[in-house]
Formats: sequence, structure tokens, C-alpha cells
Amino acid sequence: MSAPAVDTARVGDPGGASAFSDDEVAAVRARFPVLSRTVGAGHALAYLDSGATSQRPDSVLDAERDYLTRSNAAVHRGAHTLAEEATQAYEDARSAVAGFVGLDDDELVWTRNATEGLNIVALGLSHYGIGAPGPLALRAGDEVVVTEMEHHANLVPWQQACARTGATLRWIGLDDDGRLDLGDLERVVTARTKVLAFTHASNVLGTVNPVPRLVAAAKAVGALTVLDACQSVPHFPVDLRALGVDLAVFSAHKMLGPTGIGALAGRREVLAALPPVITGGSMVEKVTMESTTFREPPQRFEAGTPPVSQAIAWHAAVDHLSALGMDRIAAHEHMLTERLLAGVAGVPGVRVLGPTTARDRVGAVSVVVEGVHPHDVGQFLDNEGIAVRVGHHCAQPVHRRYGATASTRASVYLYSTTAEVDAFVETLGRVRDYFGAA
Amino acid sequence: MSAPAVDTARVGDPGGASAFSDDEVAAVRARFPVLSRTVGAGHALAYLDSGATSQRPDSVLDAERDYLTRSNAAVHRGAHTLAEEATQAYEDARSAVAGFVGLDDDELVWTRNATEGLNIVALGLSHYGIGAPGPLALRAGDEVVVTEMEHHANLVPWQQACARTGATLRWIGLDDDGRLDLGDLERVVTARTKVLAFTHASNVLGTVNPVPRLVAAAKAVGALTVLDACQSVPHFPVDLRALGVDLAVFSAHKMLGPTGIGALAGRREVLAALPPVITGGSMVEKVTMESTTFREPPQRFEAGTPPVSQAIAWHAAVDHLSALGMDRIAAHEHMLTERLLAGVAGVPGVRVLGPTTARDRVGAVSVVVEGVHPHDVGQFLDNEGIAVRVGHHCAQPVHRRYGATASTRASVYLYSTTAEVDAFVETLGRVRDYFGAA
Amino acid sequence: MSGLDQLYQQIILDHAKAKHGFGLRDAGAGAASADSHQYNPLCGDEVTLRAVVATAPDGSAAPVVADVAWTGEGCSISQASTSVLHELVVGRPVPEATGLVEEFRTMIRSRGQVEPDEEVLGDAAAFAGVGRHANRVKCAMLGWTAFEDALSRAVADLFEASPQPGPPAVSTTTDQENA
Amino acid sequence: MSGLDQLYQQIILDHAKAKHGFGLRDAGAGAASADSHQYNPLCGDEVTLRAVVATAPDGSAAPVVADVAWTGEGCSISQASTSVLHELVVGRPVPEATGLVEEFRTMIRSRGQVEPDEEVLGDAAAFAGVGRHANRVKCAMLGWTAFEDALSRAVADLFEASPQPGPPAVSTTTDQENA
Ligand SMILES: Cc1ncc(COP(=O)(O)O)c(C=O)c1O
Ligand SMILES: Cc1ncc(COP(=O)(O)O)c(C=O)c1O
Ligand code: FES
Ligand code: FES
Repeated sequence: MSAPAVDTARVGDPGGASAFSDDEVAAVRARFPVLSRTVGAGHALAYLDSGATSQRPDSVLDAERDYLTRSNAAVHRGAHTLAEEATQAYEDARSAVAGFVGLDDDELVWTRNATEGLNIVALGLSHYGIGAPGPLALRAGDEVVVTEMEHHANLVPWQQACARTGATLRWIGLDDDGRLDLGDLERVVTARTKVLAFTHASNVLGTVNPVPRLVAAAKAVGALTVLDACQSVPHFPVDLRALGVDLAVFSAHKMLGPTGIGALAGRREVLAALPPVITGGSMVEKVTMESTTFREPPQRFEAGTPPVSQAIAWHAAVDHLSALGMDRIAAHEHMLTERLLAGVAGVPGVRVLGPTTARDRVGAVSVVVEGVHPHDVGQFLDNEGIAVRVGHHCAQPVHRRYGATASTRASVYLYSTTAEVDAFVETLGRVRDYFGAA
Repeated sequence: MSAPAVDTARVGDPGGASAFSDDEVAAVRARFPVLSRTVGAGHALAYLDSGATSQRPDSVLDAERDYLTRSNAAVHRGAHTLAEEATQAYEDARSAVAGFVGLDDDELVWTRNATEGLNIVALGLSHYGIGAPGPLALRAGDEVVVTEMEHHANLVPWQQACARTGATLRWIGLDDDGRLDLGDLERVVTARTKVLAFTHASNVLGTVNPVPRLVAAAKAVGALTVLDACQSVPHFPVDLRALGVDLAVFSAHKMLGPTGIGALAGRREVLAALPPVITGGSMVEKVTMESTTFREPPQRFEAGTPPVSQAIAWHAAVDHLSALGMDRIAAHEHMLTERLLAGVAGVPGVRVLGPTTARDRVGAVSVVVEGVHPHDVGQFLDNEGIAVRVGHHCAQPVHRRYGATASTRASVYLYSTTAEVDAFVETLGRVRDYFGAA
Repeated sequence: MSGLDQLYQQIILDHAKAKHGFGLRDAGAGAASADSHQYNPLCGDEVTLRAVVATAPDGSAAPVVADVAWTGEGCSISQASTSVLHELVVGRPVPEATGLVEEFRTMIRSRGQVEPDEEVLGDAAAFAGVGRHANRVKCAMLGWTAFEDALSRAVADLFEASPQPGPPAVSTTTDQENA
Repeated sequence: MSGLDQLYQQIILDHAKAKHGFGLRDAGAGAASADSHQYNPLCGDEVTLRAVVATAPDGSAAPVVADVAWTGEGCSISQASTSVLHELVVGRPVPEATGLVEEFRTMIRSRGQVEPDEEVLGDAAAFAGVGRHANRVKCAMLGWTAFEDALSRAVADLFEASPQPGPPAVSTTTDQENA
């Protein structure tokens, strides 16, 4: 289950692995029921919105239903057969998802989504008030560093943590090509830095950031590293242990799995040093009316009934991805990204936010169409069955950095085809005319 | 969809509604695929663990799968057809679940589970540090009142809130019959009380608490009421508006719905006065690198990708329950509870925790078997296909109150049968002999 | 007509360009005005709208809408609907304008089920198709919500002995526009 | 044999009643001891176990397990497994005892896949069936985990020039017993 270590420099240079052939893509697509639906006036669906949420293959749907119609029960409780089967399946899922990112099962916490995972960390570090501040607690004078390309999920919780603790938020800026301005790095990451939180891949720009370089900078000053892996783990092999990050988050729904579940994963010593924030059943040891002691991670962060059937479905999702091969999936998306960027470059009045070449880039391509609002662009594309995302994609600062309020984003995944990319480019070419902007 | 108002005094006295006939129960059961499985050496499954988690009918499984194979998309985003269908289905689900408990759609927040809902409230009230303390914030000298029968989910977050803010935790004790000692009420709920948090029905004792009496006591001193409705909403008609509570929580998985989703529901003015704790995408208005403004409830409390398909499945679950009729479900369970209590009373060496009559009681019946550990009792029952829960049921203090560390709990639901209840009673009668305790 | 053309009726595309009432102007003498800023958190778009009311020239009890002036950014649906609003309500007695807002909202929220009365709604009837697009409902309502908010405060000002224009109220698009 | 009888072998039911080694006793002179308290958060049960080690009577390098004394509450699986532990390890050289703990853990974690070596494990082989019950793994391991913990500290004490018995270490059943 464990993915091979990957140097992120390799992204955009798939090495040995090849993109899927047409027959292979057809076989990949056959497993996703929704992809055969039509939209509006009988248009085939071209789903180019996987950066927001992916579609689910039959293997994932079946795994969850099988569990629910055979073994559904509360886990870690009850001596009965269903409860034992459920517990086993649930803990097997933990091993599988942890293994998919190169970690052990006690290094993965199930969360509601990636956002909750980042909040567990940010709230944990600002957790003054219960006993003494832990070893990781932020204090006045400390600094938290993020980047200007973060999703709100990896920005707002840190703003709040700083407001709570008196720490200061700083950030690494961006250059005009959509990459981190690493000239800034040594000026921003200093002895005062306690946390360096950054995204592995930007959901707006597509940029893949140089994790080893950032981790080295953080290690040099003893700062904790927190990786937003939402847009990387679904798209290329990621080994969190090899990357050397302390903590990372990602979400099932962006990688063939269900909504309602995400993960906070990372080094067990770091999880062990983090106090719990959400409390209740299953995360406690001994409870009296007066006081409570807490369990070890991962259970310490999992209060109440966990997302059991969702964990089991996620297990099926990582099995599905592994069976196809994450390196081949990355190669396939790399090919599509190149085609997308080349196609868009040929459309007049369209500007790409982010790198215009596919190197160190994932296949989320956001564009601004001169004179036409992104929502209108999206509606026009929808009329031909092309599903893209429009808006600020929960990343207002990066839009502001590039002079836009919102954008239109096409994002590819393992089941995307060259025909879909071509249809997107062709249709985009007709938008400005329709709205009288050409 | 809205449930009729109910006076909790009516629980245990189903009035006009009748229990399901044998044919009706058979029809109810036919919709739950798991109920036809066998356990161990070909024993029919007798699932008496619905208090921990319920089983799912085909209608719920189908609704989720239909959505996932037709309209799955990120909600409130994107101008495309799938996103619009998804948004519509998701918001319809909010109306349906809110309506099921007598509220409007803007009065219901989707949470990870009921536990998270209670934490949102308890953390919100202890939310010092971001700006000024809100109108509801706890301060030193304030008091929070709970009861001695609370699930850890409605106890530990309040212990933590008190530890954070300097408030004091107090509680209403229990009498020997398993009911709240309301002689205590005026001594415990005083002008210092800022919050009265209590369970509607105990998951260990089965006791249904007199909500109107407790709400009146809280109102008299201006305290906020927080109702743990996890064991009431699934089992009898509950109208939160009519009950007059400020906030309440409950979980989908205990009422035919999926794991991974719960609700925090209540008066819109109260939700509006509660600051957010978990931050990120979808709950913000305007975000700059420096600062953020937040949306109105319910979105303010829903950071990140929500449990979309789970909300849609929960909608199907409340439709399923409503179609059968919550009053008839309550009557059916009342009949089973009477039979269970009568049966258990006839087994030597067995002690019931909680009321021994079915009045103001739900069908969770916990017993202590003299000389045999609950886990051994559970294993013995499992050998005959009878699934019960054993342990402290996330409620250590109430067990301690009645001199036990753990217990064996049988809990019934709409699909439970008299035969299952009888099998439980009969098998329980053989436990002590097997373990040499008789 | 394709689904697209049904949504983007020519009238809408025209209004999106024309933007009647665009640009904030001062209210004339004897009139009262109030501003409302509405923000759409789903897309980041916003509108600032000034409603100007004055006593009716014919001396009748109800004041009239003397002007609707606005600025802001947004999609063609939001721009056009605000432009149409200007066209429709300027010069009308306030109760009539309020009624039109209600009528418009009912149409937009009906998920395309309510046939609009073109006699009453005029160009605004062209927005009937928007109701079928859950994620565009806020777009269509953005300016109208701002108008409703500003109008009620402008009227209050007009009837006050000494009108005290406060700072413009800032609020988000009401989230109930969601459903 | 029914699934139940396979789990609750007569040997287990007997040990659950006999509870060999039950009751905390002081270590004799010349011996070193350490206590471990283990708590099972799933059920609330607990065990406090004292491991006593002494230099081998035959003068060999490895010390021997002089006593295993314990108290606590729990299900018959946990009580019996601790009783069996006492029977099996008292009098053995420490490395042998440690090896037995490893052997036992492997068997319990194997989900019923590993055939136990009865020659080696003796009565403890009767617990092979527990591995098939995910929620009972912690029960079987409770006393053994306590022993492993207490033993390592008792040995450390024995080899220290001036043994300083600290407060008993308190820790939960390690959560990796889960899988
Ligand atoms: C009374 C009561 N409160 C709270 C909870 C917690 O619910 P959840 O685990 O779904 O958060 C439960 C169920 O375990 C319960 O029975
Ligand atoms: C880069 C990035 N970070 C964080 C998130 C938040 O993930 P979730 O909504 O699943 O919590 C997303 C997805 O929306 C994302 O793309
Ligand atoms: S998309 Fe922003 S108002 Fe329409
Ligand atoms: S049930 Fe508690 S130790 Fe076995």
C-alpha cells in the first residue's frame, strides 16, 4: 500500500511512467457511473471539476454498501460479531490510508475534512487555559509563516491562532509566474518562526511547492512544518515520512473517497505533543464528574462516533488508486496539463493564473477571461456539458495577488480525457463572443 | 415533515398510537438488508444495539448512491449542472432534517457528529482571545450545570470550558431509581448558572428527563439550555421549538442515517450570538492575509467541504421515519421496553440500571449480572446471535453512581421484535451458570 | 432556445452592458437616501446601492423612489438584475416598489415554477430562468436585497424630524437566498 | 466446540476463578520490583501488576522473575490471562520471560492465524482463539503489557548501584493492541 518516495522535483517529469492509452482511459472511466450521464440538451458530461471534489468509482460505492449491509456496528465497543467485524474493517482502513502516504496506522487521525485537521493543529497550538501550555504552544513574539497561495483552510485558522496567542502571522509572497518567492525565505523564516504551514500544491495556481527546501528552512530554525496535501496526495505519489514534514492534512473526497472524512497525519511524537481540542466519548481514559484523562493519539483527536463507513470507503479508494498506480496517474495528468496549458495559450483574451508550463505543476488550471465574469464563463461551458469551477476557490488572497476577484478553473484527474480538454479549450474560445466582449 | 409537538410526559404513554403488528414489523424489517444476516453457527441476528448505532434501510442506501452516481459535486460552487443539483439536494436535506425537529433550515448546522456539536457550543462559550468575549461567554464565577447521567460528550467539553474560563461545573444528582434528583434543582440552578446542559434521554438508564421543568428552571435564571437529543430524536417525536430549548444536538447514525454527520440545531438568535471555532473555507466572507470576516449561521459553523452525500442520506432517513410515523415507532418501542423490563425482572442475579418501569423511559435497558463481567455476558449472548453493547457506554460517572464499572445494554428500535427481546431474556438467564456464578 | 439562451435572454445581456443607474450620485435636496453594501461570499462579488426617496410630487401619502444609484462588480446576472431594478422602480411609490421586490423574489425562488407576470415585472420577467440555477439565485437577488435594505432606511430617514444619515450599513447577502 | 467454548476454554474459565498471583505482596530482600498500572479505556477495567526480579540462584548472568503479583478488575479473559502469565513466567530467567511475552503477543495479534506452540506457551496457548475477536485483544494483553512494562523497570533497578524505586508508572494499555 505504501507509495514510493517521491522527490517533488519529479512532478511534471514522470520519468518512466506513461499516460493512460485511450483504451486504458476508457477502462478507467467505465468504473465511474456518473461519467456516463448527460447534461442539458444531451451533452456528454465533461467533468473538469475534480479539484473541488472527485467522482467515485463503483469499487468505493460497493465497499461502503457491503459494509453497511453486512457488518454495520459501533466500533471498539460491544463483544458482538458485527462490532468485531466493523472494528477490524475500520482499523484496516486506517492502516491502508496511512500506508498510502508512507505512515503507520497510529500516525493517522480521522477528521471531518482536511479543514478540521488544520484546525486541530492550530487550535492545539493556541490551547492556553487547560493546564500549562504544551511544548508546542504559541506565545506572544512567536511567528507563524504561511504562503500567499494558501487555501482559506490553511490561512484563517492561523490568523485565529495568532490572534489568540499574540503570535504574529507572516507569509512568503509569490512571483509573477505563480511560484513562491523563495528569495524571501530566509528573511521570513527566522528564529522566531514556530510553525511553517504551506500547501504542497496550490488549488488555484496548480503550483507544486518544493517541500524539501521548505522543510529544510523550517528544520534549520526548529519550526514545526504543516503540509496542506489536499491537492497533492490525490494526484501523485506522496511519502510524508520521506518528505520529512511533521504534520499533513488531506481529504477523502478529492481522491475517489466520500465526503465526511479527512485525515490529519504525521509524526507520532508530534501528535503526542498536541493537546486535544474536541472532547467527548472514545478519546478519554478515566472520567469523573470532576476531571478527565485523555487517550494517546490517534484516538485522542477522535471524539464521538467516527466516520466508520467513510473510512472503509476511503480504504477502497486508495486501493483503487494503488491498483492503477499513482505514478501512471501522475503521468496521465501531466500529459493532460500540458495539453490544457497549450490550448488555453492559444485562446485570445484569456490569462492563466499560475505557471504556464506543466513542470512542477498539477492539473488545476485557472483562467481569467477578459471582459466576462467567471460565473458567466462557467455557465457557458455548462451549456455544452463542461463542468468547471468558478469563483475564488476559497483562496481570495492569491486572486487579489494576481489582480482578480475570481477565476474559472478546469481541473483534471485520472479519468479525464484529451477530448474533454480539447472541448474545454474550444468552448472557451467562444465565450467572449457570446457575451459581447470579443 | 414537521413532527407534532410532544409533551415528554407522554413518553411511555403513547396515547392513540399502537405498536406495529407482527406483519408490520416484518415489513419494516424487510427494508433493512443487514437484519437478514446470520451470525456464528447460523443464528439469526438479533440486533439489540441500536442505542450505539442504528441499521440503515435500503431507502437511505439508495438515496446516497443515487446522488453519487448522478449529481455528485461540490456544493455552493461552480455554475455547472451537477453542482446545482448537488446544492439543491443538499439544501433540501437541511430543510428536511430541521423540519423533522420543528425548526427552520437556517437553524440547523451540519456537524461531524453530535459530539462536535456540543464542542462547538462549549468552545464557543469559552472563546476568549478573539476580540471581546461574546454575549454568551463564560467568565470566572459563572456556573455550568449538567447532570450525573450525561454521556461523556455532554460532560467533558463542559469540564474543559470551565477549566478554560474559570467557571465552575455543577451537576444535578440522581435518585436510586435512575431519575434526576429534582429536589436538588433550585439549589443547583441559581443566578450564577449560565448554561444548563442535559440529556433528553439517558443512553444508559433509558430515563427521559422532564425538559419543560428543566427549561423553566433555566429560563427563570436566564441560563442557556443545551439539550443532548441523541437518544430522543430517533425514538419519539421531538419538536425543539415547542420544547423551548436554546440549542440541541443529535446524530444521523442513531436514526437510520450515516456516520460522519450530526447536527447542532437551535434558535437562530442563539446561533447568531455564538462565535465560530473551526475556521476555513465556506464559512468566511472576506479574507485578506491580515484578517477575515465570517458568514452568518449556519454556514459560520461549517468550515470546509461538508458531508454532502451524508446530508442527503439523512434526508432519506427522516423521510423513512416520518412515513412510518414517529408516534407509532415510539409506541412500538414502548411495548418492547415493557416486555424487556418484565423479562429481565424475572432473571435471578440481574440488576437493572435505571427505571424499572417503561414510563418516561426509552428502550435502552442496561443490566449488571452478578458475578459475570459485562464483556463476558456480551460474548455469551453473541454466541446465540444476540448483539448487545457492553462497557461503560461513554458514561463512566453514571455507572459509578450505581456501583458498577460497566454494564450490558440491550436497546431496541423500530425493527426490533418481541422474539428478539424474549431471546435476550432467555439467554441472559443462562449466563451465570456458564461462567460458574450461579 | 437553448438552456443558455433561456438564462441569458437578450434583455439580460443588454442590461448587463447598459447598467442603468450605475455610479453613485448624491441625493437631491428634499430627498432622503441610504446606502446598502451587499457581499456575495460565494463568489466575492459586491454591490453598493443608494436608494433615494422623496415625498410624492402629487402630495400623496406614500413617498416615491427618486433614484437607485449603484456601483459594484459581479456577473452579468447580478449587473443586469440591478440595472433592471433601476429601470423598474425609479419614480414608483415606495409601497409599489416593495411589492415588486417581493414579486421578484418569489419568482426567483420558485425554481422556475412561477410564471412571471410580464405586465407587472417588465424586463425583470426575463430573470424567471434564474430560479432553475440554485447557484445563481444570489446573483439575481444581490442588488434587490441591497435596494430593500437601503429603501427601508431611506424611508425611515425621510419620516424622521431631523434625518441623521448614519454610516452605510454593511451586511452580507442574506443567506436565506440560498434555498 | 462452539465458538464460545473455543474462546472460553475450560482452562480459561478455571484460571479466571483461580487468579494465580492475585494480591500485591512485597518483594523479598535482595530482589528488585516495579509496578505497572494498565487501564483499558474501552471498558474501564484495570490491572496493577508488580514484577519482582532477583539474581539467579545458580549465579548465571540473567536475573530471574521472582514473582508476579497483581490486582485489578476485568473480564474473565483478562483475569485468566494474567493468572496464566503468573504461572508461566515465575521462576524463569528474564530473557525467557520476555520471549514468552513476544510469543503471546504474536499469537494474540495473528487474528487466529498463528498456531500456538503448546510446548512453549503452556496454558497460555488456550488464548489462541482470542485473536479472532478484535475487541478482546486488549483484554488478553492487559496483564502481559503491565508485566512487560514493570519487568523492564525492575531489571533496570536491580542493575543500578543504588536502586531508587520511583512512583509506580501509570500508563494506558498501549493503543497498538488495537489492531
Ligand atoms: C446520550 C448520548 N449523547 C451523545 C452521544 C454521542 O453521539 P456521537 O457519538 O454521534 O457524537 C451519544 C451516542 O453515543 C449518546 O447516546
Ligand atoms: C489546497 C486545499 N486545501 C484545503 C482544502 C480544504 O479541504 P476540505 O474542504 O476537504 O476540508 C482544499 C479543498 O477545498 C484545497 O484544495
Ligand atoms: S457570480 Fe458573483 S454575483 Fe453572480
Ligand atoms: S472487558 Fe475489560 S479487560 Fe476485558
